[in-house]
Amino acid sequence: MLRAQITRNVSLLHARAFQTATPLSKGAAKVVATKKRKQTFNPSKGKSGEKATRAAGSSVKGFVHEVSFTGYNKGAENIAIAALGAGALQKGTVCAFEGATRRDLAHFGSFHKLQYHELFKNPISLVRDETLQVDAYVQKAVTSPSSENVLLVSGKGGAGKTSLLAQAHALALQRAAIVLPINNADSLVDGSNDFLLNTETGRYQQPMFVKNFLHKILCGNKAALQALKLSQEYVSHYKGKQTKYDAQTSLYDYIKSVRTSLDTKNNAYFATIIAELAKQDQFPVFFTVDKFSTFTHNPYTQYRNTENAPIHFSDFELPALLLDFVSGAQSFKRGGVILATSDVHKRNDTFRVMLGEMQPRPYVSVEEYDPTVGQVFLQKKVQRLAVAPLDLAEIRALTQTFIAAKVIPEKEAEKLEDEEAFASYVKQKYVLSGNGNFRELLKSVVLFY
Amino acid sequence: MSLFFKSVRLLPLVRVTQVPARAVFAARFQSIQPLKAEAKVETLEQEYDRWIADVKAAREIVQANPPGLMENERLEEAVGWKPSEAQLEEFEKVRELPIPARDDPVITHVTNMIMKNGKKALAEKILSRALYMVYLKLRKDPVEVLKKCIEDLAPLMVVKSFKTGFAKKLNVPVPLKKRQRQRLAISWILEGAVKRNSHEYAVKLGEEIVAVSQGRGSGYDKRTLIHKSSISHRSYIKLR
Amino acid sequence: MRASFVALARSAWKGPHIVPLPIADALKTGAPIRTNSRNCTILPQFVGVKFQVHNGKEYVAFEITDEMIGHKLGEFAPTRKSFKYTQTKNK
Amino acid sequence: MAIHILGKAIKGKKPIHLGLASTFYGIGVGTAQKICAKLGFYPQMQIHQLSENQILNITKELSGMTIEKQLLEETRSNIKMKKDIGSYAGMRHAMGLPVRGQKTKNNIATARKLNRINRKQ
Repeated sequence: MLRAQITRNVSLLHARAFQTATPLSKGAAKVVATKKRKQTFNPSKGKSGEKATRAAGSSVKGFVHEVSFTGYNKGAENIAIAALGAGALQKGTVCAFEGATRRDLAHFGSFHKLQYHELFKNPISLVRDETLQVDAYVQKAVTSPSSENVLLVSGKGGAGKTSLLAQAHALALQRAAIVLPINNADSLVDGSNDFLLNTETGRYQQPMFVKNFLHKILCGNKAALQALKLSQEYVSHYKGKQTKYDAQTSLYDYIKSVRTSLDTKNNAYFATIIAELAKQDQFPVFFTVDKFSTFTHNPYTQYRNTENAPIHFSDFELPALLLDFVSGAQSFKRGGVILATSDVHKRNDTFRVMLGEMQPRPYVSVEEYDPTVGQVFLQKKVQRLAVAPLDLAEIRALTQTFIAAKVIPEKEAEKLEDEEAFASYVKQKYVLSGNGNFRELLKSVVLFY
Repeated sequence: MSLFFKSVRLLPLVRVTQVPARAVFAARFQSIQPLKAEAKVETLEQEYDRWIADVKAAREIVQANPPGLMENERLEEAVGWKPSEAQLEEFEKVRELPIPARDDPVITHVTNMIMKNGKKALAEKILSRALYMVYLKLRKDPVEVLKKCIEDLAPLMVVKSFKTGFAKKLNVPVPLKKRQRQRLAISWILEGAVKRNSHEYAVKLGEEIVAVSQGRGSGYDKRTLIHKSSISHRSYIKLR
Repeated sequence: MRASFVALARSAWKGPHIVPLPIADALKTGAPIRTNSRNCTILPQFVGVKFQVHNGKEYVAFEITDEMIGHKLGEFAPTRKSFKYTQTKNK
Repeated sequence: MAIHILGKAIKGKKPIHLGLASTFYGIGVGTAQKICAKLGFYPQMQIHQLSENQILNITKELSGMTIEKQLLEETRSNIKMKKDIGSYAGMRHAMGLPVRGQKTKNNIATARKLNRINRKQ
């Protein structure tokens, strides 16, 4: 037995050794002789003074960044998927964002990291009941004032709220609407942008955020904004220079010019842009906010005033404007406001009042119930849309797309063919379906090893 | 993924071998009333007698059915539940459906070698992220890629030194078993990954696996070194 | 003396802890005041008075200066003696 | 890129309040946040984003406070005063032992390190 093993291995060894015989490098010998060092995941620790020799050509990014922003989708399998909204929406079909829609949505930031879009050539999305509802909502909103069309999307973490918002963007763009997307309301209040007190309005401005926001609006709605003309003359002052914009200037040119000359001392132009959009009747306008529940989570921002007291979010211009559009104090002539909640935020009284689950209790702290937000949702009739877990047919449709794109290996795909076994499998909690959760389903397919 | 299979294994279908002897004679013990303060000595003695008799009876049951040998019917009787035919059938069907369960021996081996301080969940996360990166870069089944890498990289023999009893040592090439070969290959991949340039280990590992699959890993040098020394010592191999 | 120590140690409405002592006499005659009340707060009127404060065994003598105001009398009469090793018992 | 404030270098990548707190003796995170709020810096602003003017403003704020050498000297003089009037606390400082009634059977490393007449920073 042993003899047979030795002879076999030795003969193999000869074959191998000659195939890969390369001159022995110094580095290899050194590595063999390295001391045993302390076990740790952190490369900076336990190195025993020796600095790691860095291999060339590798990335310095972390997993999330590497996976999301390296363009791995270019290597993906070509599969035939219809574009979203090409023809009538059919429930249970998987669609793709393609061409101009995809480009605009990318500008809006509708595709988020860790949504595993790199698996496919184009980002895909599933047409669900909720999509049809949003479609009907957009259809209606295109013809009525935005104050009548406030939609609140809620649901568990990973249920597909953000994906639904991306679909809403696409559906709105297809109806030649202008979209104003705030895809992370957290960044308005977490202190990551600069702020400045506007002494005229008594509210704080956020020039850096506004500048980026205008950039998104410009890139994503180019055609519509180019077709819009200013309703009146404007004069901007920047570094002692005066610029006049007459009534024939397109809104696109106006925003572009004003955005680049945004002075930290004066970004009041933003108000004029919103006013222009509110005045016109040519295009419907949709204001969308993801993670809107950040305002209910903690009404006080991370920002502090000169007395070192935290500032309420409604003291900031953009959040206040947002609240105006939700309450109907301001309104676009045609269009709507779409808000999506986030699961990471607290389910306090404000949150539940916003969802229409309860009436406010009188004697609770501001952290628990903040009337600024609460009153708006108590007085305003808001359409509420709860995103449901995926059902069997939907999981089947997604799984088939994964199989077609060879995301699920063929070997495994065979096992999923039997319909009955598949159904039974999906029923199991946390197995394939992730209990009907979009994110868990993706994870179970992608990170299953 | 594996949670489901764990839970299925926990079901009292076929695998349970322990006898819950306690369950069998629990009913007898229920007959014993708690002692009252005014109880007479005779009744106390009667209680003792009954108790000893119970213990004897229980001992007989256990001796007749030693633990571990009791049949499943007895257990089902005690638990009071039996799976239906349909349930058994469904179980058989679903059991054959491990969408990649973590029961692959190679994957388990790699996970265990990545693991530090018993943090298995972290090791699993690192490996699955690394394999996802391999999939994205190569668009092939990453598990197969990893297995092939390990197979390619693994040395066939190592030189071991034996004491002869005199002054001299004998360096004899020794064949490696499959798991030993695997272990060396994995450790070289992990070492190569540490030297890469990212702040996240999963990314480094993914890149290293891709490099090894393309024949670029630093482990190949080590393998060649070992193989060369094996060849140079081949005269010491004793073929009995 | 930092004000906060006084403020933190005792409620403000109580004022300082006062023990009836013959301060006026002592100032006149210059005779030391022998006392056992170690917890008596030193007031501004005490400055210049000589005290003999009990430390549990004997009376420690010291004179009150400006900087001592706000402290307690006991702080200036240590109660413990540091241990010193001696070769013989007779020493 | 480091920025120099009152002759001390602070790493550019640090948030301002943490940079100030870790650099100056006598300034903690709370005090640093107060300074930032007063001067209108946003919470996640970093040291390298400071303009010349803003650095001057920080310097102005800091120079009005008792920090660094000044604070250390004040502390030392307080301890010395206690020793000079012959109080118990001063005596314990001189002996390098705990001042506020802690036990000394074991664990008095901090007291040994800090409780001196000429206290170190």
